[in-house]
Amino acid sequence: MRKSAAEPVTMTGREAMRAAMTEAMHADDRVFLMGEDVGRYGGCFAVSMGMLEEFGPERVRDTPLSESAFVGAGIGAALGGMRPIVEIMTVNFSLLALDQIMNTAATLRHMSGGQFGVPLVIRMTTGGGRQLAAQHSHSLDGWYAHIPGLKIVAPGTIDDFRWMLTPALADPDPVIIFENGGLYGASGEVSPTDPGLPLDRAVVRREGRDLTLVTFGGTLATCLDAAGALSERGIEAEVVDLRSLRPLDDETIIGSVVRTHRAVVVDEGWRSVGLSGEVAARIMEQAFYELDAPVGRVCTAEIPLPAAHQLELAALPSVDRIVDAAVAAMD
Amino acid sequence: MRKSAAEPVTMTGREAMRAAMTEAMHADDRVFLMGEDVGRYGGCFAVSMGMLEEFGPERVRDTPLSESAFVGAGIGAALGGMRPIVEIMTVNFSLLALDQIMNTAATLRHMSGGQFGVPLVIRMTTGGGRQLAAQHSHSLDGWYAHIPGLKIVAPGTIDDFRWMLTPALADPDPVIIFENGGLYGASGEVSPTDPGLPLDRAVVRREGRDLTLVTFGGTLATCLDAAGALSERGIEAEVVDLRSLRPLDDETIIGSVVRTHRAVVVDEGWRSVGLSGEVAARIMEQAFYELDAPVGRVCTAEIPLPAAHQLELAALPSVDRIVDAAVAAMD
Amino acid sequence: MISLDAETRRGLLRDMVFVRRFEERCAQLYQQTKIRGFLHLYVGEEAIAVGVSRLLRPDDAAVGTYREHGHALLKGVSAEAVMAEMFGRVDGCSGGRGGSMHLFDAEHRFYGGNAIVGGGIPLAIGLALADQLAGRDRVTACFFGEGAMAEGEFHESMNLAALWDLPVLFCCENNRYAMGTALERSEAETDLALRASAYGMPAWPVDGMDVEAVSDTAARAIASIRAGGGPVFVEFRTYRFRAHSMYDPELYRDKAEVAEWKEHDPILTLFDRMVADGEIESDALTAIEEEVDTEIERAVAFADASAEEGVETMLRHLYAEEVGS
Amino acid sequence: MISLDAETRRGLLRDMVFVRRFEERCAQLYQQTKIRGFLHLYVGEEAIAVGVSRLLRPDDAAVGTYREHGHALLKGVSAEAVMAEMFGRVDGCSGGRGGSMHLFDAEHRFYGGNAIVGGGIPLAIGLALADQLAGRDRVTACFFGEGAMAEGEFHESMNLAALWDLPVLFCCENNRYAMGTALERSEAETDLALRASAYGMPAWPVDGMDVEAVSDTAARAIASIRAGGGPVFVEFRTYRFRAHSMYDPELYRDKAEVAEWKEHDPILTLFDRMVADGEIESDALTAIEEEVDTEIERAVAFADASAEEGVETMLRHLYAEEVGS
Ligand SMILES: Cc1ncc(C[n+]2csc(CCOP(=O)(O)OP(=O)(O)O)c2C)c(N)n1
Ligand SMILES: Cc1ncc(C[n+]2csc(CCOP(=O)(O)OP(=O)(O)O)c2C)c(N)n1
Ligand SMILES: [Mg+2]
Ligand SMILES: [Mg+2]
Repeated sequence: MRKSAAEPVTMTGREAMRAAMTEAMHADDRVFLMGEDVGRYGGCFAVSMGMLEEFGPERVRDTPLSESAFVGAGIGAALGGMRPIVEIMTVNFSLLALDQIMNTAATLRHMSGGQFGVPLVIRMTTGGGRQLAAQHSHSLDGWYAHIPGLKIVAPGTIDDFRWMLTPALADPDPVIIFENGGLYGASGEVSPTDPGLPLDRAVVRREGRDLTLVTFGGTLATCLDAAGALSERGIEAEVVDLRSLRPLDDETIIGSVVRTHRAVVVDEGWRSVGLSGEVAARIMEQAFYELDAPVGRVCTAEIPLPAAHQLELAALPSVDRIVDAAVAAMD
Repeated sequence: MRKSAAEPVTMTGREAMRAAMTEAMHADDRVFLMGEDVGRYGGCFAVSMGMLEEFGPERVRDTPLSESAFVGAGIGAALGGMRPIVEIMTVNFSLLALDQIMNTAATLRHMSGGQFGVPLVIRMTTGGGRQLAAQHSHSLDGWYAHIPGLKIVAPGTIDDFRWMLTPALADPDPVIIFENGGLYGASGEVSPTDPGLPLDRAVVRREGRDLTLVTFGGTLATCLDAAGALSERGIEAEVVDLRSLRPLDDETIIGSVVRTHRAVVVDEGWRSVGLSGEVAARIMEQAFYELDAPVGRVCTAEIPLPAAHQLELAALPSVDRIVDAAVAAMD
Repeated sequence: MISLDAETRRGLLRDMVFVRRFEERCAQLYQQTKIRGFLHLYVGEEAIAVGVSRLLRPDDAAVGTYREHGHALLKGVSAEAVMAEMFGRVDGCSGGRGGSMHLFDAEHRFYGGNAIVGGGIPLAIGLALADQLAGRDRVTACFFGEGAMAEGEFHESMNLAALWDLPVLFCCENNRYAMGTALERSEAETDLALRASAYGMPAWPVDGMDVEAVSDTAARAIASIRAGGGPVFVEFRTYRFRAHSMYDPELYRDKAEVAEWKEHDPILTLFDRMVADGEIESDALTAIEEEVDTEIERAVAFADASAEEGVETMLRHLYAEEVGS
Repeated sequence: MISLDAETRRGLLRDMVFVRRFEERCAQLYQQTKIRGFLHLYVGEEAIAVGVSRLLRPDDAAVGTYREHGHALLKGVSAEAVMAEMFGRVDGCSGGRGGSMHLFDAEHRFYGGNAIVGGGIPLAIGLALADQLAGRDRVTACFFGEGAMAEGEFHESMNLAALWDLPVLFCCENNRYAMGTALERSEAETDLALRASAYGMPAWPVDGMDVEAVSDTAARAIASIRAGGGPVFVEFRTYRFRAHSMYDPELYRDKAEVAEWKEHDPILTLFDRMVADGEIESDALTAIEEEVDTEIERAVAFADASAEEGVETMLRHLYAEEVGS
């Protein structure tokens, strides 16, 4: 990975998140990393490789397989003045910790009348596409955004893998970062210094006048590819990268739809009662009379993801499915 | 509670569910009830009062405080040929069992290629309004409807408290019944014999030409009251009781909206990434050109419900808020 | 067991009476609908919170359950603030948002007030971890009922505490019932200290109806924890004199059993001992009760006079007012 | 320990060799990208599944983890069906939807194949509960790794099994690592049988590298369970010869330790004993390997020839085809 003060450097998502955590731990000794196999193993996806050697077992803390307790311990440590980064290997296992996340982390500040904040960052891998089957392929990022008291973000670029952790750790409330597994190995340009983008801001990744593709995380690249394919057909798609799922940046979403009058939401999560419905509903609520067509949705088929490659591919959002939905939204 | 073969009887939601479970256990000895304090205590909301005496501790089984294990045990018992009814005291505690519910009960049939079904019924109390505060007042009914492989139902009438269990137990797949705590003490008419209504069918509870109120469970009565208030203002609201949250009965919802051209979704759950957005999105997808106004949403304020009475009342959907939303949708 | 001096005993007696009268007043106020929601009383179990809390430093932390009024009061939260919270008023220790099950107080390091059985235990682990990482010699006292021991969160937390030598005092309040479920029907192994010791931490049972025994045990446990000896588990054997909550017909236990346990009332046990030791007059109890009652009535008056939060600020404190720390 | 006759020993030897060769072939096929996703090999631990499974009746149930190829094969699932599942083909034992981590077979009562650590344990509890309620004398064997013992689901399930006297054989495969986390870093009490006995059920450790010791222990445990004696926990002390999965650089353990354990290879241990007892020729192993290899190649050919499910039926089996039972 090239380094330089001036120009952007190229690195993988894995390297970017490691650089972000390493920087944070050097800058603030209240910050520590805790989770299953983050230390000696180097992280189940090698994200924290080498950090144990750099910071020692106290601050790069391997935990037993006890999702509920070590997430709860992260909440308690945050209450105790630390700035923990708790890694849950994958979102699939986070269900075991959901009581602590929803009933404690998300409620504490409000129900204590503002006395107790939980400055905790929880990182977890999300997404399918690697033939890991039903229990290892959930995309619950949007589903988590239902919970008041949490902030939910999902980096879709390597630059965000590198720089989203900073505002997340600076935030006095619990922030969950959903890291799409497919992006750990992907390379991208990273600004050498903190671009200072707010945690809750969506970003237009590609401009276009004909329709808006709203997406985030793992499907951002797919949408950009789809936008390229659409442009060959003369359809100029604007691509909005949500970045933050809770809160949602209505202003950026609506601002784009008001220009394009058409939208398709692309979400790797399941469709029913997911993020795609929420975004569609908000567009209708805030830009109904601007819409020339109903908001389209491209999501993962509503099944547990199968191991068989061809089935999984067919179940996930693809360039073809996005293009079809966009074309349908055009007439 | 009056009994008679011919005419309807009046009973409470509590009595209705007890009658349903009692009947089911007499009819099929594979059926048993398992959960915290369902036996000697009589159920935390007195729903199973007396059933221990009638069926004994094997079939009305008190469990330790181990939500994940006894829900998982229900799944296993279903695989083993039984027809368990597992009671989770309230939805708030079900988060502790969500791994078993989403990763096992919901996935097993599909990921085993159709070999293993899970004919399990899970009952849980849901809803707020009783000043039980942040950790005892969740309404996650709609949120659960995100999960493929589950069927989610929520009775809103005493008749459904009495008769929804029958098709739920007959269903070869896992069914979760969300029972709004406010309805246990409410009285209503119950048909003396099984009306045979399918589990997944929505029902129009009140007809009206001007707009459609889509709701379920605890807010059904509120919507009917609101419809009464609206009619005094000359607005005739149709009230659709979803009954089933997964699958959603699109046909009945859209059928109504196509007649009224306006809709407001009322959900005691939180708004963002909840059921209200899904229903609104489906209406847009399937009846966009029929809509005269954006679909409105009345939900619970996005905060953990406070103990203070006045705050909780203000946070929950009310007749006033529904009327305002309906009036707004009319112009 | 080192017996305590008359002065200390008098303090313990007064504290137990205070908690007892405070909660009995709460029960009345519940009937008068001044207090709503769930109300779980600690009557009969006061010796535990009293005996343990007196050995905690102000900078130590306490984590309780939904049966935590006594624990909050003894950790230093004022009776006014607790009563106002029960009333759901702005001057309550949680601003009226928490109610009976969610008493909080940052200043006195009282971390609740948790209505999820077992839910507070991982929190205690984290508080202790923060102290350990910061090199502070603080202790976190974690109170929970025996029913909580069946929960996965208890198990995972016990293992973490022992594995990492965390400064946690696990206070199991074994009142023999979890709502209507007797210990024998919720735990395969009913010797709870034995069960806890399997996590490799010191664990022993003690008579939770004898405040001096409680305090003696707590003293030894806390000293060892503060000295870096790692977590300790204590099973306090006690009994709930009243119903689980205000909605409990108590079908699961018979009156005789309750009456039998009332023979061991922690207040009378200590009082009789003090009388026998000639440390107090045999009619002194009424005087103490009257004294605490005036204080309690002040708290009730305070709560009654406290304002209700306006609905316009309902959304406040969902997130911090200004971001960046 | 009753030593087994030559015939039985030969069967055990062959089964272990079969599982070993089958999985080594899988590793090759993984390199050739015929098998994708996660692949967790059981190499070194075969004695456990082999020793336990031979004592299970066809109507007994088995629940495994994501390291369950051996368990599936020994419960009676055909090598063809398992290999086709690894390939993700329609003739796989899960129709190709489950893959390596989700082998299922209703006919042989093999309940998976669970990729959530500890997730299968409550399932075993329920299967056993169904048998108990129906008055059947069936046993459910539940396999899991030592790492799973830190999970709340393990704890809750152990308590339920002991509390309700359920016919479950808890088979803890203690290979000393949970991915890269050594037992000492995941359990405060590393004597796992001791830990389990705290739930009030019989529990003991056994050498999991000696298939005869495994089988002897399993025989006693299963007999007691089937006779209504309630659950039994056995800690099988074993070792994983290969990486956790195909993506593991194995930074957490040194080669010497691995080499040391390979000295105790369960296959060679039994083979050498048989040679010493004059029950088998010292060159007989190659013959057995060749014999099983032909069977394995048949399975590979079968899997390779099996069709891929068409995407048009992808949604099938989310729910039962026709409702009503
Ligand atoms: C996870 C969870 N399950 C169930 C409940 C309902 N509930 C509240 S208190 C209680 C009994 C707890 O008993 P124990 O832990 O012994 O404490 P005690 O009430 O006896 O002080 C139950 C089951 C809950 N609040 N949380
Ligand atoms: C709940 C959960 N947490 C984490 C993981 C990731 N994971 C898969 S296997 C494994 C190690 C399990 O170790 P052990 O139980 O000892 O079984 P072994 O792999 O050694 O056979 C982990 C952490 C998971 N699958 N499920
Ligand atoms: Mg108790
Ligand atoms: Mg292991």
